[in-house]
Amino acid sequence: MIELTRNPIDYTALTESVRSNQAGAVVLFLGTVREMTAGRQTEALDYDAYPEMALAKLAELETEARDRWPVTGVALVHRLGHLDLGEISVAVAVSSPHRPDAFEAGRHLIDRLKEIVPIWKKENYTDGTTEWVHPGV
Amino acid sequence: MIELTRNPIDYTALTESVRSNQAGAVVLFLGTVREMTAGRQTEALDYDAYPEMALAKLAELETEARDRWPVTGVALVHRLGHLDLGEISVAVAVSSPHRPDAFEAGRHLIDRLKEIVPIWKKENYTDGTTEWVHPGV
Amino acid sequence: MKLDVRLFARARDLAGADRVSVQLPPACTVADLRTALAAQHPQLAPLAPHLLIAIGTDYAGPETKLSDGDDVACFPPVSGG
Amino acid sequence: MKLDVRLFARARDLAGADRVSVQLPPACTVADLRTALAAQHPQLAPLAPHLLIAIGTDYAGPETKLSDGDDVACFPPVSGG
Repeated sequence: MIELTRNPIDYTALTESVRSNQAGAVVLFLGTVREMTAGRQTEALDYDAYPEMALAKLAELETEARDRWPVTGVALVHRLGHLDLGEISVAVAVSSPHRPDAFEAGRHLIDRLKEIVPIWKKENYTDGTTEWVHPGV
Repeated sequence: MIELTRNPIDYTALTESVRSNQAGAVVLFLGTVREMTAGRQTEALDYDAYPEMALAKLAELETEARDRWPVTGVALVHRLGHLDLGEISVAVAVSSPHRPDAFEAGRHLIDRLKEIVPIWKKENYTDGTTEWVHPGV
Repeated sequence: MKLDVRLFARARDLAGADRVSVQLPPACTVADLRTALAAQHPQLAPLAPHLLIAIGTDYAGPETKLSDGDDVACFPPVSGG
Repeated sequence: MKLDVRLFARARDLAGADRVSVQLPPACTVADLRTALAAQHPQLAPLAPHLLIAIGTDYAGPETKLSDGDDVACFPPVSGG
């Protein structure tokens, strides 16, 4: 399952979608809106995407993970729009027969997602300022 | 949350218990009953424990993880009794400000759990035989 | 040729629009587009060296050739997750 | 002294009981217990070299001293998860 959504992510449904009698291991990663970053206090985040390309890149990541690990199920969902503190921005669920593969594939998927999928977040700080996050700029 | 239970594991409640505005990352690991192991077909597993010691060791693992990583929340639950194919035998949930720590702590917790927590599984194979799993014996 | 370039995130905010037009010589490359973008839309100049350029749904390197009608997007480094 | 030893998993199945009594000299160690278990409960002998021994809720090494009234458990390698 590959999805971009403006609604809260149902990570239980996502996890159920990768469970299988062929898998002994399921790894779920959730990214959530953290209050403190580098000493600054966040009030909310806004996520924007280039949707067609983001979906294409998420699908590529699933293929990449299946090529590298014996993965049984993969689900990748990113939320867009305005997110309050503690809300889930991204969920990655992966299952595999044995746990090392599920951990490695899960870690790889979220690392690569953050590198190549065209999604951006804008910080809304409690001091009233806002700022796009563009690593390296 | 540290628990041994004879009921199905509610991993959603477990995950919610570790979510926090201070954490940007949540990693959940589920161990599930896999059908095929080394070419043999499993019908069900029975899990037994030395409960007092298992709870003490699970609590030690939480302390160990908190000593090594800046962990926000930890939850460890193992199910006991008779489990059918696909059911969840163990759940590990961990949250931390940043994702590398959540992945490393989650992986460490399940690896150590399998090494030191006095819980045993008995395979019920589809050929009618049963066998305790005792690595190295 | 004239290319319509989609913008996202801070690039869109700086340009004040979600797409801009860029006038380009025929048979030009992504590197030429980067230069032309900054020259024809000076609000984008501070981001220009950092901008990623995609043709269709794929990232394009500086030597990639551009053709009339290409679906081009241009955006700063991503920060999803 | 006489120690009551709790058994689990295959050790319990082999002994046909969830605890067995072991007769030990005073001031003995976990290594002595392992030997005595196999000698006094020969059904456990095949597992003896693999058995893990715990006093209270902690694993005990071979040189750990045993005392009268210790809460001792004995079991094969664990396989939870």
